[in-house]
Amino acid sequence: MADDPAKDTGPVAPTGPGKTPASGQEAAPGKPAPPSGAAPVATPPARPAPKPAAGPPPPAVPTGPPDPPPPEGQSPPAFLAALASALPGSVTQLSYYVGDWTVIVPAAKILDIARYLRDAPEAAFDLCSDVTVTDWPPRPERFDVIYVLYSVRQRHRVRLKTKVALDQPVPSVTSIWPAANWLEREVFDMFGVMFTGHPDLRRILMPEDWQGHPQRKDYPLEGPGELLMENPIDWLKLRQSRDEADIE
Amino acid sequence: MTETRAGAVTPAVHHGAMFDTNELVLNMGPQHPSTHGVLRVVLRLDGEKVVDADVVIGYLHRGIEKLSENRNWTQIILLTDRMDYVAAATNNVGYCETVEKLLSIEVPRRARYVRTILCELQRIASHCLWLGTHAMDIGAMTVFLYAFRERELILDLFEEFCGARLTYNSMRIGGLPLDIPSGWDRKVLEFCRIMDSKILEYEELLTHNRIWLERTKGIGVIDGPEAVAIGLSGPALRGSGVPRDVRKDEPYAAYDELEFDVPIGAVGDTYDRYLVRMEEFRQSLRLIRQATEGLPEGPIVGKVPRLIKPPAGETYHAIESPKGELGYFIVSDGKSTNPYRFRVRPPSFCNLQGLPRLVRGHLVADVVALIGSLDIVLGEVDR
Amino acid sequence: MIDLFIIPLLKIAIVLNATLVGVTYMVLLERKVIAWAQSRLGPMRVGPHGILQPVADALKLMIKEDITPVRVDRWVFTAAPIISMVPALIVYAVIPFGPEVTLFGRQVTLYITDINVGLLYVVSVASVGVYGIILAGYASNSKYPLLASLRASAQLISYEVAVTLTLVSVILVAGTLSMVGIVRAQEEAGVWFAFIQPLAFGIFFIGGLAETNRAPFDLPEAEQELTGGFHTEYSGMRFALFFLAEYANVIVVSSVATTLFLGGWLRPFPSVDALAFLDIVPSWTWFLLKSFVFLYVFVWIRATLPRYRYDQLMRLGWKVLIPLAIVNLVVTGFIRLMVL
Amino acid sequence: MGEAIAFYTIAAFVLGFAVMVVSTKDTVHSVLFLVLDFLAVAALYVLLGAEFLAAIQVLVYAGGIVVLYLFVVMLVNLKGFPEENRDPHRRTKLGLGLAAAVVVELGAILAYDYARPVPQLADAAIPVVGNTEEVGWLLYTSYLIPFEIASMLLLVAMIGAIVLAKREL
Repeated sequence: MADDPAKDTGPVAPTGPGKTPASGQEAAPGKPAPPSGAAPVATPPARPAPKPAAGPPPPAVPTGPPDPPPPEGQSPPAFLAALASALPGSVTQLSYYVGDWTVIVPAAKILDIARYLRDAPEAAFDLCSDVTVTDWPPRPERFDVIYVLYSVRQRHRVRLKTKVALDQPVPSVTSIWPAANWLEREVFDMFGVMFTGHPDLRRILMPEDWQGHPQRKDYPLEGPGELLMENPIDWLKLRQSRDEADIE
Repeated sequence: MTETRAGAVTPAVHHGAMFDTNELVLNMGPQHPSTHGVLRVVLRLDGEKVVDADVVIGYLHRGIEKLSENRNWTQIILLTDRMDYVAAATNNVGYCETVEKLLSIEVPRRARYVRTILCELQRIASHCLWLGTHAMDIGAMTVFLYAFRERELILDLFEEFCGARLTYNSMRIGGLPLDIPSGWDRKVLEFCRIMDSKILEYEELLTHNRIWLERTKGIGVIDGPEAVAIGLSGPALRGSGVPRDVRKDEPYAAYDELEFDVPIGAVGDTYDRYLVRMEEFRQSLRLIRQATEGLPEGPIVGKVPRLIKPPAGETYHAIESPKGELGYFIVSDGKSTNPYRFRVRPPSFCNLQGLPRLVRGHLVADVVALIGSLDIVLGEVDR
Repeated sequence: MIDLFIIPLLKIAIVLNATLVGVTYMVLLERKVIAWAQSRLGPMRVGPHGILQPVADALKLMIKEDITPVRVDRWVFTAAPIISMVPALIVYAVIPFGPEVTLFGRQVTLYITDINVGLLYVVSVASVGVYGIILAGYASNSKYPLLASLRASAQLISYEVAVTLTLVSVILVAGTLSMVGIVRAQEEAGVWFAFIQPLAFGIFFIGGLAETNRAPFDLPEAEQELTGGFHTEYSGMRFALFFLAEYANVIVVSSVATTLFLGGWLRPFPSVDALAFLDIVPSWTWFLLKSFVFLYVFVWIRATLPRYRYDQLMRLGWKVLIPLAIVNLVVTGFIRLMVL
Repeated sequence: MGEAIAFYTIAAFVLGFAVMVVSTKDTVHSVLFLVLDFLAVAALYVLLGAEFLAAIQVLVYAGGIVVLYLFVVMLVNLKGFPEENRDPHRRTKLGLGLAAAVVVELGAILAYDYARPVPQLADAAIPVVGNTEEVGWLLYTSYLIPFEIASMLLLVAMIGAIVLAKREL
């Protein structure tokens, strides 16, 4: 049922550089990306996008998760207080939602915080479960880099979150949690977030010669990506003629 | 690696082939009988000894994460089937529970029990497949067919429950699509009875088999802290003696109401990982028996809104899939009917990451044993 | 004239054809026995209970496209399957299927020839068979076959030592190298050599498994590791030759083991007169029956055991079997010296 | 008559294969011709009634030693860069020298033959049973010392090989 809107808004093309409708909000910051970004946000020539899934951009583009502060009476676990006092300025914000604690931290301090969280006995986060990214294109610091940590000894979880801009590199935590190696590679592959100090930052899931980072929100969902990115009107015409050919 | 297999052994390369200062590069996969799918491992060999390994994945990448951002919440259940396709029901459960967490829905007790039964059946099915292929990789082909014989019984049970044998799509957000068929619980118990003796049969063929011991003992030894550090989870981690099991540590479904033990290994070699999984067969049967016998009556679906549209927020929820910690990180923007971000923490992916560490210094034959002992499913690694 | 040419030629033709048919049915036997072990049915479609399956297999392999990869060493690539097949077949020249029998009023021996170095002939011909595998691996110009051929040659050379040493013990006991002579010696001794030389028998059997690349020593063609090993690049009839050679070798090892250790064509307990009624059964039947038992055990082992690893295999060969074989030989020699 | 035909045919094969061994470009082919050569020599032995020797020839040379040659040839790159040498005719000269040596040897043998008639090889003292026994008898009586020296040499070579191969031991 959610696919129904897909049919009328169809291609992502209208959100391309040519127009700036209300929904183009999402793509608008996406387009300036290639010139400034380290990795060009262009799909490879003559290679189809991963899936021809025609999905619409959300009706109104959100600028980030709410990150609600902990409710009254919900005191953060001890290690978070200890973290804030041990490394001043390391906790930008604390958030609590459906039972999960999230700490928003500055990207520059991520290594110190990671080391502290791993080594402090009351924290003891020895397992880096996951490293992932959420892309919020309208925001200047568009990527939320999220580290899902777990302590095997203490049996508790926390999420670290840091916000980075498009071409802002993040220090790699592979030296602290070797488990982050492939996870960071995947993030690099899918979002183009650079990790400094990563031993082997290559693409992992996409082919080596792939262009662009497919899980960014402004990555086209269908069609010959280059044409779509460069000249959406032509792409629309092509698509229309193809559809007509199908009907006949 | 740009070297192709055909061009690999020109006489000029021969020279490098076997002399200890030079190494032979062997491209194992993506088409290889024992890489369990389209995994490619580029081995640098000194003789038959593995000097280093590079794991190349992505041949089965279907973009499920991206795809899910453009499907509505219910449609995604079907996509999760395609990740770990030998344990589809577990994926369904993990996803549905994550969304339920976002929606703060209470799932009825009966549904949680049935989920537990399905998850554990699925664990047995997955372990059967693991046992069969692992034993096959080491050359014991009979175990493979025995294990598949029993897996067949589980698939029959699933077929009766949801009509499908591999990709079940057997969960709904808030509960189950339908109640269990009448008499199904009896058949499950009957299966448990059969399985009890079959496990003995497998163990008879392998556990004390001299060759099996020689092939698995001391292969790919990894101690607990290091296993945690390189991100192993599930039986691969428990084989190293770390008692980490999401079912115990962060109970979901009905695991907090049921009794079971978490087997752990002592040394952290391939044999320990094997023993852990063999014991998990028994623990799963124990769980299934308890859940089936104590199956509560009641509704099977909780209070789910007609249009599923979780409030804006994000959450991470992990369950214990047969391979390890299967986590879902889902972000909802509260406005659309699609998730804003859908991220899977695939256990196979994270376990496979440890392969180069495990194979270093072992022989080519051990590489296949180790791939088997990590129990990966490429559908999940590549997503 | 008849004795010199026609009868030997007839015998050769019969033995060769019987061997080839036997080999194809050995494949069927293996498939069936393994299927039963694995609670399956095995081939069922071609003929009743799949009895014509070998015919279908042979037909398929013969009409299949025979691919020669581009960068192989053509001559060697073509010669390799032949080199592995021929030794497996010519060994039958000295295998005694039975003693002399009277057929159409003519004394006919149930073996092609009986040379006085028969056993040595078997060993030396078998040692040439290894070239097929080495050359296949080399000529394929591909890495998996290369690794496999290295494994194969190391394996065959090591196990040949152990097997040959056990044969020497048998020779010491029998006092002859002739295959027929060895069976006669067992007849005279009134006991199968398997009971006199149990250790040699065991070592010979294990070594035989290893020399024929059978499970659990099937490393050169370890499908799960080396994707088929030395015959990775082969297809069609050339592949079939390797395949047949393996089974022909299995039959050779079974026949040789039967001859050396299980009294060849002799009935069970040849010295017990109470069992003399068993002599009604033709002698060659005993031979075939005993060989069949070996074949069955070969298949049974394949269905049961995992595969050894290369270094473990070499360790078993050099550190266990060869020392045991030497000890066995020395003890045998010593006893022999005492007795004489 | 038939024996003579067989002898000359086989001898032609022996020589032909020997020529192929030295003239083939591909080293592996060369080794293969060596195997064929050994097999042909074994055939000669059979013709002479020395079955034991023939079997041993096949077992040891064709089946054992040449396999090792093949190993070495397959593993070592023989298509490397041409050797640098100032004298391009170095090998030709060496070959001529060796050929001359062989001719001199043959001449010496012929001369020796003329000078002294061949002694009867089969000593009446040896209890002749079959040629296997005969070989064994000779080997452990008349030729005991060369035999033992040869086995000593092999032992030394083996230990040396193990020491070389197992450096890290």
